[in-house]
Amino acid sequence: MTLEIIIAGRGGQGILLTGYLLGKALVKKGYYVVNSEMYSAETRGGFSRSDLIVFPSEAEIDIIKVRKADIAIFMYKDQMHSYAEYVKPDAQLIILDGTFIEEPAKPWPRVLKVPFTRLAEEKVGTYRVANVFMLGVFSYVTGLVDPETMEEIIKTSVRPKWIEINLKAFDAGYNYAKENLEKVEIKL
Amino acid sequence: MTLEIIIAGRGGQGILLTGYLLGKALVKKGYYVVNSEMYSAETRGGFSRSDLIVFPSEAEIDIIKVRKADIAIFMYKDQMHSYAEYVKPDAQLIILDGTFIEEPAKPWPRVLKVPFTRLAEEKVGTYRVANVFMLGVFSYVTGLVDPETMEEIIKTSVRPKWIEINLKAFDAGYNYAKENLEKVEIKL
Amino acid sequence: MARREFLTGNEAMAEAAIAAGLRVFIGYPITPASDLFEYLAEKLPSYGGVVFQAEDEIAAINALVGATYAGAKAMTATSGPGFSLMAESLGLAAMLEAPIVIVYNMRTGPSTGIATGTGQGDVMQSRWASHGHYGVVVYSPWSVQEAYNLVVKAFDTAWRLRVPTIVLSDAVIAHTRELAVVYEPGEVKVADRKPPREPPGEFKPFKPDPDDLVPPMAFYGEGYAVLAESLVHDERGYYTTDPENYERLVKRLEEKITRNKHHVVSSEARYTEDAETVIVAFGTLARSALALVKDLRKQGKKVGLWRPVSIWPLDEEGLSKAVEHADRVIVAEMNLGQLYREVARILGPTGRKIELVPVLTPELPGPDELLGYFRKAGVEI
Amino acid sequence: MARREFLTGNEAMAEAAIAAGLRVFIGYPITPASDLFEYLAEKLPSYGGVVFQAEDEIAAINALVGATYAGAKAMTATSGPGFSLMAESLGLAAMLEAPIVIVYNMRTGPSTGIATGTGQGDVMQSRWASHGHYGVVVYSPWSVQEAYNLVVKAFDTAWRLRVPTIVLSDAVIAHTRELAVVYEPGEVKVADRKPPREPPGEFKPFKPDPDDLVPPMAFYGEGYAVLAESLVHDERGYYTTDPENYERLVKRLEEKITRNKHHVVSSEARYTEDAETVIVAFGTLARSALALVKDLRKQGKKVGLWRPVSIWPLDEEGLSKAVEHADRVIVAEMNLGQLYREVARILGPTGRKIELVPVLTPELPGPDELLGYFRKAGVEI
Amino acid sequence: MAPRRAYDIIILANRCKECGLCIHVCPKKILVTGNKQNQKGYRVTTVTKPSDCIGCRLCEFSCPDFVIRIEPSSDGVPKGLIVWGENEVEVIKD
Amino acid sequence: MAPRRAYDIIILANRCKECGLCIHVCPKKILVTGNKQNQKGYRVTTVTKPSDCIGCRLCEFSCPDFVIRIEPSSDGVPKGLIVWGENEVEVIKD
Amino acid sequence: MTVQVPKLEYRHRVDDLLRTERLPHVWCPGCGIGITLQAFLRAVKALEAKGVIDRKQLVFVTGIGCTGRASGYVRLDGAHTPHGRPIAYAYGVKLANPKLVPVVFSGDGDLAGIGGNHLLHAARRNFDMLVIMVNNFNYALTGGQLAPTTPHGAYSTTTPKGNPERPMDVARLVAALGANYVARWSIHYPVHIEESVKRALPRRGFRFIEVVSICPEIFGRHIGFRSPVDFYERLRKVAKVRKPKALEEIKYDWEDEITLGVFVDKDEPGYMESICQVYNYDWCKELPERRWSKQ
Amino acid sequence: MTVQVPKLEYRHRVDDLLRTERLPHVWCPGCGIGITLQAFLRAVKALEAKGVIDRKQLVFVTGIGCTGRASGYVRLDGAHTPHGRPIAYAYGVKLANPKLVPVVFSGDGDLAGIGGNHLLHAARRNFDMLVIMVNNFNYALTGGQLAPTTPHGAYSTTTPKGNPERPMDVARLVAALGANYVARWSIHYPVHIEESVKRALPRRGFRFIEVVSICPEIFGRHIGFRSPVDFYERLRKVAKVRKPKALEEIKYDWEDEITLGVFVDKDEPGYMESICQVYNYDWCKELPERRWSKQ
Ligand SMILES: Cc1ncc(C[n+]2csc(CCOP(=O)(O)OP(=O)(O)O)c2C)c(N)n1
Ligand SMILES: Cc1ncc(C[n+]2csc(CCOP(=O)(O)OP(=O)(O)O)c2C)c(N)n1
Ligand code: SF4
Ligand code: SF4
Ligand code: SF4
Ligand code: SF4
Ligand code: SF4
Ligand code: SF4
Ligand SMILES: [Mg+2]
Ligand SMILES: [Mg+2]
Repeated sequence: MTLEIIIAGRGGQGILLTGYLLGKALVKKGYYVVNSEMYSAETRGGFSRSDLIVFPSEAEIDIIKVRKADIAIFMYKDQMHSYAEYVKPDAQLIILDGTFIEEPAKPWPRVLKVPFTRLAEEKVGTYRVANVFMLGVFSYVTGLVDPETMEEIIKTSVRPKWIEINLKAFDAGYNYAKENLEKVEIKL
Repeated sequence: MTLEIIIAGRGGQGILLTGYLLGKALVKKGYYVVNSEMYSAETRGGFSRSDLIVFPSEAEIDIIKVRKADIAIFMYKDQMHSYAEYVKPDAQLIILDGTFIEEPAKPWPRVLKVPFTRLAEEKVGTYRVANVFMLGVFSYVTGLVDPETMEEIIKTSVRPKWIEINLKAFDAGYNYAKENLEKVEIKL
Repeated sequence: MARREFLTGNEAMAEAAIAAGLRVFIGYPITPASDLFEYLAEKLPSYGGVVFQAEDEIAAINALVGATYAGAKAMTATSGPGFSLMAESLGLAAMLEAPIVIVYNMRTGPSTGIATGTGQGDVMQSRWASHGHYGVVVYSPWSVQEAYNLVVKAFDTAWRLRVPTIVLSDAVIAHTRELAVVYEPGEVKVADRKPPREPPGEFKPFKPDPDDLVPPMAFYGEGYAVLAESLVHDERGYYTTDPENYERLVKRLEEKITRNKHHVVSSEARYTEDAETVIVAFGTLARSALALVKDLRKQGKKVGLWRPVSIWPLDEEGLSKAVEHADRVIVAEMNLGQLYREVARILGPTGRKIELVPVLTPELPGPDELLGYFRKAGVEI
Repeated sequence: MARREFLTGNEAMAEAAIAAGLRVFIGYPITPASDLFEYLAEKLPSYGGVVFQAEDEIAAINALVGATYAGAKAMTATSGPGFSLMAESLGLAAMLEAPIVIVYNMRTGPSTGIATGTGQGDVMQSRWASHGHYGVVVYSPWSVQEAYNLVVKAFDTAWRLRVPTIVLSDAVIAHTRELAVVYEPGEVKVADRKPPREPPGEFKPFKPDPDDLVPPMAFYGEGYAVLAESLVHDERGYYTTDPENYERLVKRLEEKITRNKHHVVSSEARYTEDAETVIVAFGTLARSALALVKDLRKQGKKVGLWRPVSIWPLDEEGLSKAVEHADRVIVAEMNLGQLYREVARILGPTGRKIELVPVLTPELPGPDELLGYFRKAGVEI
Repeated sequence: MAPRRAYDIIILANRCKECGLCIHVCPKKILVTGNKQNQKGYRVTTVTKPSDCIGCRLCEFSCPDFVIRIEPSSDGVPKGLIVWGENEVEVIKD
Repeated sequence: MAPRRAYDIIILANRCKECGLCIHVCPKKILVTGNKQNQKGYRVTTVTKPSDCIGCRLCEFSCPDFVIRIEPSSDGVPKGLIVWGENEVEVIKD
Repeated sequence: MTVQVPKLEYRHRVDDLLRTERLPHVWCPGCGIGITLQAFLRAVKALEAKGVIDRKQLVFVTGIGCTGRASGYVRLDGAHTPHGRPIAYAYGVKLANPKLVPVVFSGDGDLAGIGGNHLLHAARRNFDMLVIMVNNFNYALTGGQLAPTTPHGAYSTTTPKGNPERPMDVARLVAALGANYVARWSIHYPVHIEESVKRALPRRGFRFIEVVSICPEIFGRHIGFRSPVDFYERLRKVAKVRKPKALEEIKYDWEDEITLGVFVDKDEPGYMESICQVYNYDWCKELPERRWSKQ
Repeated sequence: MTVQVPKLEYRHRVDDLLRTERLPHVWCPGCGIGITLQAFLRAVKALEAKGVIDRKQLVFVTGIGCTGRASGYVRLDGAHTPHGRPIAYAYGVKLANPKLVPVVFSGDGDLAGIGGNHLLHAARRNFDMLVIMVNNFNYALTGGQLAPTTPHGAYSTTTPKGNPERPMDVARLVAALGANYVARWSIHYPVHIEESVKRALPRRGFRFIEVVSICPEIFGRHIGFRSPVDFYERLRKVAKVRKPKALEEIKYDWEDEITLGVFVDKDEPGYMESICQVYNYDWCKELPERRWSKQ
């Protein structure tokens, strides 16, 4: 079975990097991953979306963009509404940034709302790493990628001067989840 | 019946102007004329060819270039040889510049060999108007265009400073023919 | 008043443009189109029009588009290398629905080729030179008179449909003299823009009329604050990535031509009433083909000629009608199969045999030489 | 050694070029090809290659041709507007038989269009952009891995046939990341020039080998006094207007591709063994089409997919085989019918119904949206 | 010394992009990044001490976003007017 | 005064186009348009008084057609050598 | 305190020249293009107020690039033409209707890179148009590639080890080509820009104003500036207003000085008048440039 | 007297650099292109004799035009590229094999008209190549149309009432762009042309030699000269060798003076060396320009 993940938010929230890091991590775990992007021209205020499709094998690849997501991560309200239609009604997991989203757009069964942006600012000192904080949460909750892999990916994929702060954000997210959230089993 | 005329010579001999003047004169006489050109890049030493096709009516026009000429005017040897194949074996009239051509390329029945270039130099003072001298001869011999028409055409088609000398050349040719040559009846 | 003149194709096309109301000619010299430019340089100013020599063909075509938006009938004349350079902004003209007219005198290609030779290698290019999907109209004359008529028609089409229109002529027509009936400005009928019907502020420069799909046009200086937007735009001319808008726009750019086909398509059939074999040829080659058909008729062969006058779009009905009695269609053209592809696509499903006679030479062949090319291609006739 | 990497299409194509021996990359920035250029700017110098940013795309393609004559594997990457500007000298490359490689990432057109959107509007343009009749080879990938493979293949084709070769990719592939197996230089097989076999003085730079019609190539600096002549030339490279020479040259420029088709054409058929309906699609749209085919199969419908990998020339035999059992062929593409024209021409005479599904959107549709376009086109499936 | 003129500092909030240029160029240092975000999520520039404004318009001229307009005060009272919406204007006085 | 050197004025006749530039630039005015036409019909430049030639090579350098070559005379005799064909050279001496 | 007020009062001073329904615009926070555009629009309003020009006469033509996006926001007749071609488009506008006044507003890459040949020839011909070039040292829209104006040694995405090329001093080049008016300012001098436009717009011949600007989001980040203000201040250090005595004294050096000022200010007949010396067109007497130059 | 002689002696001095089988060439009687070409070829032979260059290194690139036809006659590696593009082609040659030395030989329209943008940027970059421009005041091959170099007021087939444009002083422009070597001569100075080539060919960076020439057949006839000699003499009157102190002193005025001379002669690193400052390519040590500049 393929697993479809959609990550979306406003321009400037680091959505594309998030998708890239997650994709790389999944690849590292041996999955065949397709990671595509969409974004608008504005650096901020526009939209940004990263799709990840995890295929069981190369022979089975077909689609490039998410058709109906099994997992959806929305970092901002507007994009949640725009892309809600691309999420399965019975999606395995919905993650929302509670800083910007009050209510889920649809009555999805499993919704995890965490104020990533606020928490990142609080715990790491800058809202700019909300995305990687979220990845920490994701990593713990889903167990799809273990922290070691993710940390290695961060080290090799992020510009040197940004590595430290991102590692910090990842850890903070992971620990936050460990302390406050429950694991969710993802079928793949 | 269509009448096909080919005029050819070296670049610099004024072949294209000759075709143009003759074409205009024929048009003035009410014929439907197609006049096309071919020439090489060199200003001199190359080739130059002007085709005239006289159609009985507009409805009958088809070809643009001479298929088999009824009348051929060759002002230089090389081009006579190149284009001899485009002349009817029983062509109505062949005109050759005797200054540059000794023998006709084929055994055409009616060949008129006149040293136009030499005569132009002698009688008009410059070899450059050999072509219009030839037109004077042509006009008299064929009767296809009367001198008045031709003179009017020259006046309206040639650059002002060249009009006089060309008129002179035409007259000289016409008179030369009158004195030395016989008329040929052209079927049209 | 109508006059009969003995003109080269280039002179006739220049005259036609003047009669059609040409106000701006922007050129860059190239054989075999330079003398059209030169003729207009002599003559257009006395009609109040302006002639400008651009630094290259890219400048020329962009200036042309600007000129139409500023309200002028505008034209250029070029040949293969120049037309290739215009590719990008031919798409601009289509996108902006700018009624530019291009005289394209084909010469021998590819690349610099033979500047003084003729050719028909640019059939596909005239339709597909620019990126993205858009529409253009292309006419191709076979005589000086038709060159004249088609330039007038090109202005009519360009302004009626707001579509870049190309007259695909060739080196032979350019420099061949024939009798042509020519007119003065005001004596020929050429469409003008539809002026805006709403006041500034309400007027939308890309809002089509529902019937003909052509938007009325406001000119610069009239107070409409018109934005000629090369990006995908909505009816106001504003950039948008909305997929539905995009679909509507691109479809319309092509559909406004097909919808108004009756103004555009044209073809001529000769001896096809009973023809068992139809030769398809266009432009000057069709003259030789006609002579060949006459020869073959004299030999008792039931051969006809079909000649498209509008090349893009083709007169598909005219073609179908012309081949009604024919079981064989032969496309002769001076390339390795371009018009052929369209004819084969259109007639393929009818099961007829469609053969190609490529005529690769820098000189227009006469009927005899043309027959030689039939033989060379293994096409018996 | 072969590595598996998670790369965007642009990164993969850059890697492929390096593996194929790229020595000179000449670029001009344009979305969505700039990051390929940027990747090479980072990486190529460490392989000894040079990256140069030209003042425009016209400079880029002319420089590319010069670079191949000076002996380098050379490439550029661009999109619609840039490719349009290259039109003139694409013909130069064909005429000079210069083995240049162009990565053409399609975006939404026409004109400036939507720079960040994807598209498939350039199928015809990639074949016919320049004036005159000439030949090019065009490949189109549907995945990052295939983009990699086809860039390698493009170098092979370009140098084997001395023909400009285009990889017609799109904005989606350009920026989508997938796993791809990549190699180092020397690990992939790419044709090299055939060196001259005669000494200077005797060697003729445009004298083809009779078997493959491809002339051996002498590089600048080797003492052969090679003249790269953009005019119609004889085997020595000398300008001539001789009609027979012209015919020979132009025919060969196309025939060397068809004659060596086995090196060039390629296509993929899926679920066609018993397909009653065959969907034809290429590039990334074929991915959605594949998913749609799988859906339809699940519904018990005998539907298959045929996907050309070489777009010019098409794998006509592959196509014919794929539709063997089908009475219906549906071409879905992101334009108003371009590949469709070729398919219709090829299959028309077989009497099959050939339908077009135009998919006009700046975003790649998924299988569900694609089905929507089928409905919109009135094509039941 | 002539009495200081009073100015209205009008800020069209939804256009602001929080770039800080106005704040940087203001010779009186009376502009600051506010706490309230606009529709695009930017924290809009606001005014601290309108009465210090000398009407130099450097902020207006240096704003890339057509946000700021300086006018002689309509009512003689120096103030900041942060325009959040068509009918919603925040008035800031000293 | 040193004895005048003798030069050969070599003229490759079939390349000449009768433009007159060499004649015009020759300071000694020893070149003239000849009477004989070459293959292209041009009347080829010829030499009148080879012994006047000072070997300045202005004619050689100013000929656009690669026609003229000035060499110190091989046999000490100043002469014009009009090369009409591979094996046909017209020799002009004073 | 929040109150209800009539909205009209709270428009920007140049809002009537903007397509305000499209604001906020697409440019990044702190981008200098907006500063330049505002200065231009203020000048238009000032000239209009003085009765010198009528906004209906103006045609605002841009190329492709961040700067080129300006035509989408300006409520004037205009065009957003292909990359590098706004000057070419402007030729046609002027030739077709000489009463119009084309204003080209575009980027350094667009005008001096790919469009260099049109710039060259328009300046040489003294072709009647005003060109405003926003020089942000890079190809911004496409993501920060090398431009002809990029400082030597500077990083760009296509010269990751530093730019090996010598940059082009565009204003100086245009001055050498004989344009009637040539000035260079930086965004630190918005009033000077406005004044330059006020002087150059009602003028015959080719007029060129270069505005050295900041691109904080792309070029700025790439070369290490953390904020628009940092870039703004760094640029201010080298941007020096001077009255050079000869063109040779004009500098364009990111490490030393980027000379600002009015480099040429003369009033020779433009292209349109020179064709009027040959042909007596109807419009010759009504050329706005002719009227202006008589004032 | 006609005698039998071995033919080898009767070859032109530069015949070994010509494709003599193609002579006589296509140029008209009295055309200055041949004079220029001969001077170039003499210089090549002289440099070769001194061991400075090897003809195998040279790549002789031309554009389209009468002048562009030169590549068809020169027995060197070369190319006859599309109109306006020889400089662009030369970029690729040099980048692909830095040991080669591109020589661009083309017309004024080709290089400064349609090809202006490449000229501009190649000069700005100080790109290593030698460009020789034959300026015959018009577009000759196509029949005498206006060129950017056509004198103001002169007749051409596209300006039948006189050229309204200001001509471009190409050499001065290239000098202003910072090329390493810039000279202008006329065909009256064949030895100076040769000397210039001898100096400029073995030199790094961008080198530019303009040769003001006569086109007796097309431009000459059009403006009323009856013979090549008439045109030659008229041009001689205004073509004056001078050592200008500043670029501003260089004139290009058909009625007054066309300044001739060496305008720039310096030895700054060319483009190829500047990329070698960033990357250490194999060939960096073997750049011929580097070797020459060390001599
Ligand atoms: C023919 C063509 N080539 C390339 C592009 C891609 N492109 C768009 S904008 C741009 C450069 C913009 O730079 P500049 O003109 O300096 O404007 P800026 O974005 O810096 O304001 C490029 C290369 C294009 N649109 N068209
Ligand atoms: C793209 C393109 N446009 C136009 C032409 C036609 N053309 C050939 S040569 C030429 C001008 C030549 O002028 P110049 O470069 O001055 O060379 P000259 O003939 O004067 O030596 C032109 C316009 C062409 N070949 N290609
Ligand atoms: S007008 Fe001057 S003092 Fe007042 S807020 Fe603006 S910048 Fe500050
Ligand atoms: S300059 Fe304008 S956009 Fe920037 S912070 Fe100030 S008001 Fe906001
Ligand atoms: S070398 Fe000098 S003197 Fe001798 S013929 Fe030539 S030009 Fe006259
Ligand atoms: S210069 Fe040369 S071509 Fe001219 S006349 Fe003298 S020898 Fe003949
Ligand atoms: S990328 Fe640079 S130039 Fe473009 S809008 Fe952003 S800051 Fe301005
Ligand atoms: S046309 Fe002019 S430039 Fe061309 S070959 Fe003849 S004289 Fe020379
Ligand atoms: Mg820029
Ligand atoms: Mg010239």
